[in-house]
Amino acid sequence: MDFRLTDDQRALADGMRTLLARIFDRDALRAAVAAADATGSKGAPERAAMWKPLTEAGLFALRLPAGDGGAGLGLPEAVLLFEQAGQALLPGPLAVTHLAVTHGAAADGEVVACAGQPPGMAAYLDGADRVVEYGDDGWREAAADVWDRAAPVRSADPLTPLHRLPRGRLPSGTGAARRAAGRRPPGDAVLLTAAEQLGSAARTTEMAVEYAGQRRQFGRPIGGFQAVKHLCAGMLVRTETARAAVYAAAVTEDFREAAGAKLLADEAAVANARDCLQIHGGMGFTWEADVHLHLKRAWLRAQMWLDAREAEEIQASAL
Amino acid sequence: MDFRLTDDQRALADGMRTLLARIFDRDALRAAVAAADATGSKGAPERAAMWKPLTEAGLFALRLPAGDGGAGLGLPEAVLLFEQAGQALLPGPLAVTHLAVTHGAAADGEVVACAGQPPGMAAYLDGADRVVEYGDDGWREAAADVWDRAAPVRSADPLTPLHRLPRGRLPSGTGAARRAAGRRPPGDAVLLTAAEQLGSAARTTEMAVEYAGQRRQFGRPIGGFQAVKHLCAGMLVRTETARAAVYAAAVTEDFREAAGAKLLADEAAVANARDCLQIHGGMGFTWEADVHLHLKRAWLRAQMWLDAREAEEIQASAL
Amino acid sequence: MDLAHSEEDEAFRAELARWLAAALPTLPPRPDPRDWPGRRAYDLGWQRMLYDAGYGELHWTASPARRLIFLEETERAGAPYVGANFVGLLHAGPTIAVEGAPQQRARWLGPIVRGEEVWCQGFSEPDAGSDLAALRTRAVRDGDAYIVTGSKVWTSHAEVADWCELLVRTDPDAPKHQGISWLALPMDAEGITVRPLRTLAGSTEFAELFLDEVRVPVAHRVGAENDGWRVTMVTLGFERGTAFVGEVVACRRTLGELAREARANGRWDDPGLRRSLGRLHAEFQALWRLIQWNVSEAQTTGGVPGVGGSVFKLRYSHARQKLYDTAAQVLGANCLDLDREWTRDRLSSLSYTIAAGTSQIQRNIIAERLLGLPKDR
Amino acid sequence: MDLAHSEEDEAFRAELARWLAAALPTLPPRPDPRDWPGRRAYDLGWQRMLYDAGYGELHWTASPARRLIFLEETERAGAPYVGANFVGLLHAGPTIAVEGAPQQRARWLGPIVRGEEVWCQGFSEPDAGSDLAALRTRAVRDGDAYIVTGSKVWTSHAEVADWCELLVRTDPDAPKHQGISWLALPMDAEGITVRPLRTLAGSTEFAELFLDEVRVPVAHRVGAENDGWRVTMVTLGFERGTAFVGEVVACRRTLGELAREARANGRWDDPGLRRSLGRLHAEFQALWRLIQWNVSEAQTTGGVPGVGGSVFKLRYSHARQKLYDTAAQVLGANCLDLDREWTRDRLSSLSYTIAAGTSQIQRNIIAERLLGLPKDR
Repeated sequence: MDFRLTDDQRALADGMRTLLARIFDRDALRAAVAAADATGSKGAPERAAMWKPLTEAGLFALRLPAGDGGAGLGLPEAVLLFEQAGQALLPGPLAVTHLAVTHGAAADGEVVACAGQPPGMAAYLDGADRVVEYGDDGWREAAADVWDRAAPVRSADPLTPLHRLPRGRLPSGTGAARRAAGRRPPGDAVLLTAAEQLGSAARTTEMAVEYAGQRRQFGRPIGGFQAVKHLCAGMLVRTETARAAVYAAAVTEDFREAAGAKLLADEAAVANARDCLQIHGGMGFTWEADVHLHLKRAWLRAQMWLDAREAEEIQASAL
Repeated sequence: MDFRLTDDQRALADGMRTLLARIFDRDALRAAVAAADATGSKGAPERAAMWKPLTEAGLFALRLPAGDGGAGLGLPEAVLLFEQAGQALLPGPLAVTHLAVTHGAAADGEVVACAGQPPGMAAYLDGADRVVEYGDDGWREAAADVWDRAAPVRSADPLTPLHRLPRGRLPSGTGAARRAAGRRPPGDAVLLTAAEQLGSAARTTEMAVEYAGQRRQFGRPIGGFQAVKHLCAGMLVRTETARAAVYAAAVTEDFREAAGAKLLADEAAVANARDCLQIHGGMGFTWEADVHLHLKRAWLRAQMWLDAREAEEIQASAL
Repeated sequence: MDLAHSEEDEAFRAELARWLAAALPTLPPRPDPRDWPGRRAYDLGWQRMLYDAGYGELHWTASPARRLIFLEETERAGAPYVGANFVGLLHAGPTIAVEGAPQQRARWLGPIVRGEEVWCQGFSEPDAGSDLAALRTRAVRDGDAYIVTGSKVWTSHAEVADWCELLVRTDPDAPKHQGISWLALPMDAEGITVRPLRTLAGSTEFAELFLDEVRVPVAHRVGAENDGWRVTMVTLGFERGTAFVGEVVACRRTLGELAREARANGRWDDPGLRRSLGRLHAEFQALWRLIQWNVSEAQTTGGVPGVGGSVFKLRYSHARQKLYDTAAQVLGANCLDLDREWTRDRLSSLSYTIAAGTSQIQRNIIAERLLGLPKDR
Repeated sequence: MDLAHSEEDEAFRAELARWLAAALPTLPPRPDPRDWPGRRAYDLGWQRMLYDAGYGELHWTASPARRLIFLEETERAGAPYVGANFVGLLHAGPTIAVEGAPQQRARWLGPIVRGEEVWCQGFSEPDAGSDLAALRTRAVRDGDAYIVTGSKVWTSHAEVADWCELLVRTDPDAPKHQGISWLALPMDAEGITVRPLRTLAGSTEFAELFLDEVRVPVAHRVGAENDGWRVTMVTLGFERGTAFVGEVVACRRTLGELAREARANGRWDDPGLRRSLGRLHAEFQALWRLIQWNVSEAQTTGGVPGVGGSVFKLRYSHARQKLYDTAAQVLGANCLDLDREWTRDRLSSLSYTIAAGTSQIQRNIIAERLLGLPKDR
């Protein structure tokens, strides 16, 4: 037993970080927000600038065998990459595309949206090459008319355009219908979403600590006040506990452990973004600060695949 | 509208405080704890030293009309007295005796225990002159064999001796049976228990502030550290919010408002005792500190008449 | 302990309710939130109607009990809130009424209560947020005027305001609390630049204010020179103590709506969620009682709210955030839809634990001023 | 990221399980908690059995992975915990093993692992709790001995201990962290008074220790004179990093028992309570993974746990208090019955956020040492 990252895993995460710094730095993030703002959050991810390099870096085909054009890596490696994506607030249907490619429902290089996630909705429908859904028999193509019948929703997260699916025409294997039937969401989808939450929680911790060290009030950095210090300490504790849970679930590939990891990662991402906002004070309440982008994305992801109530019930069923 | 205490109400509360300082100061409190300790919490309240002066002060007959030997006062005045009792950790079946006298189920001067509170149990059974219960038709005498059939419980609160009532022989109008039948506990019982919780919450706030001002660590009073200051501020906020709720429910005599007041007062008493203990550090963990007596009593009262779940459901039913 | 209203107050309530029932249907349609001139005209028009009916300056002249009745009835009837008149009626007006010279009261109070002039607030600065007294906007005496240079932030309704209650530093050498003055700045003066400030909710309720050698007559100073901090504390007392009354009434209405929505979408059957709503009901009931308590206590201090306002403000701002977090549970994935009112309210509520003194500052105030614990150092 | 154990480690686990299955039934009955000599004999006897079977000094010599397996299997099998050997095996022993001179290791380590000598801890003082470095117990050099005078508090098992790991001030003029030394105090020395300290749980696990001119040979000092604070940090690292492993396993068993009780008394049907139990399951699962993480990370630092232990300690102590608050909900009014194990555990758990560094101190450590925020001043 050695829970530490291997050198290869460390190098993989570093590589992703370097790639994201190149293709999606803070300027690119704010440009994407401004563009989405101008179009009412209807923009699809910039293919040339983003999807192509991510595809080339192997984000989507990571877990396909080398013979099938993949990297032959596992869930722990995927978790490390999606954690970096969460750190950077990288937009686009990343996890869904990765899952569709992994499970043979799409070709590498396509942009894939998922009908029914968040429940009753679909994210990134415009600009997707393909729409999939998760049903009794696993991942499959969604009905062809899903584009025509979906209505745009004014999305709380400016970088995640949403459509509402018509009532009664919900893909059978997703959302409320699936839950009513007691069916489980796919464990790797749950876990990769948790990994993105983990990355966001880690990033807002960094942002809070950085701001607390710079911002001066009452003649000293606010990070010297216990009230602020202890908020930051709490953020780190949430992040590191969620990290242990998410990484372990990637190793064990246990569904229930993945559900528990998402419960903790959802909480870490939302609570850390809230604390980060509080530490930023009025500045955190502005559109120009990045804090709100983390919070809104964290709220969105907390609704994906499993919400807290469902995750808790799954845990209880283990007792 | 003037929510402030009248001069008479202020004088009444002051009088009770003075009386308690005389008949139940800290030495008396610790002596009572030591005595209960020696007998395994079996002791009844000292009649001569306590019950007589309380009776003479009108605590039990307060709300009886002057013609019936009472003071003809109302629920607000009763709340003020029971708040003082909670401050002082005054032991004995105070509220039950007051209620039994008020509603004609006992004579002033008697010591009255209640079967079924906490649910399935009876407090202060030994030494009681009379045992009552609250049923469909209000307060009434409990079955005569209640003494014989009850088994002593090792009580978490050293000053509140408990007995467990035989299963299936629960007085029909109390505890689980009453709840199953959807019947309400008496609003004044709920409210006077909340008033005791309020007094305890106010007292632990005082204790915490006092200790934080005296105890020095790292070269200064611990009350100068924000972590401690903010805990104390939170305690005051809980206390004053609960106070507004309890006092208002005494004025309106509305059952639902009393239930909401108990919800907030229970929380204030328990959370404040916890924070007080934390501020006292290791000292708060000792038997000699009074903090644990407040916490244990607060836990006990939180089980009386309405627990949090029930109180919340009652609130929800108003929506 | 008396929560009953006098016969006169109940008569006032009945008359107000009658008047509201007649007046509200005559109001023009509410303008789009982004139509600033439209909103100004709407809010001033409503204030003029109140004034004509005799309710114009009630916010700061009526008895506390009557004021509560006014806020309760107007909110219940769905009447407009103070809107653009927020600073004039609830901050600057009360301050001038208490601290202003007779000619100042005559000049400024009338236009506020008659719905003729809009005020905004110029307190916070980019580097003076929680540490408000560290403000650096300079006012240098030049004959019968101050020359003011600096910048302000979080100025609401600045784009349509006629006046700004402005805190400036008149003595840069004095200890920070002792060199501040309170000025009434005419917003049409030369040298003022207003830049809208966009919040995370996407709206531009606020602005940044840049002041470049703006002349303000010395006669526009309220209170003595360098005594502005004390004057400010009076204003903040009003802000923290009573500015939230209407909002608590609104929160209680929201709770009822949440319960209806939860019953409609089936989530009411989840006892965890149902009990959360029940707990919030007890919470806002208690907050309403706490307002009545504070307002009654303020009678002892001549109507000026005390630091007890910090107790209310702290509890209320967290309760309101909890309310919208619970609303999100009721909505499920629909909480991601910005066209749901509660989603927008949830975003706005993120400022409650920051604006008008962060929760951390409120806890300091409570610990130091109410509990007597040592000051931060 | 590898959570699988090596074949050798799995063989170790299997062998240990076999041994436990055979050994546990041969243990004498557990003595009454108030029977101190009985408890000493029982705990030392169990340690001797472990020693004879080759598991004696595993706590501080085996690989982290093997140690986790040991703690997991013994707890699962319901074996006794370290008991009176707590300080010897988990604090003083590891410290001497790392910091002691060869003859010190030879003198003290053997009797600890063979179950012959009991140690207690003399760190905290009445006026030096969170501010441990402010300790005032004086040690004045007199030839080849120190003369020690002062008092200690929260000394566990003092009544039956042979040795006490004692922090003393050897240089009263140095800055507070630089005048401390670490001594091994023989508990039979003259001038020692032990007074039992009763906790709110009613038990007397702890004692106060009064030292009146007690002679301690200079040879009993571990580490250099005045270098005791550094030595202490090593001890506290062990305490915070790894002392709770067995307890987490025990908490997970408790959760299972709570679920059984809730199913039996019907409260399992309350989704709010059921989900609270579910959340605790995720919480303790994550805490177990966090232990594995910290233990793996410690390999980088030669087995000495880092300040990451504070992250675990903070989260764990609150989770465990939450566990017993939830137990009280499962019990209902029965949570008032001291004969219910969880009621007693709930009382004991009140110390978790205080002992071994309060939660406030842990947050300071995390903020200052892990996040680099400014020190308190």
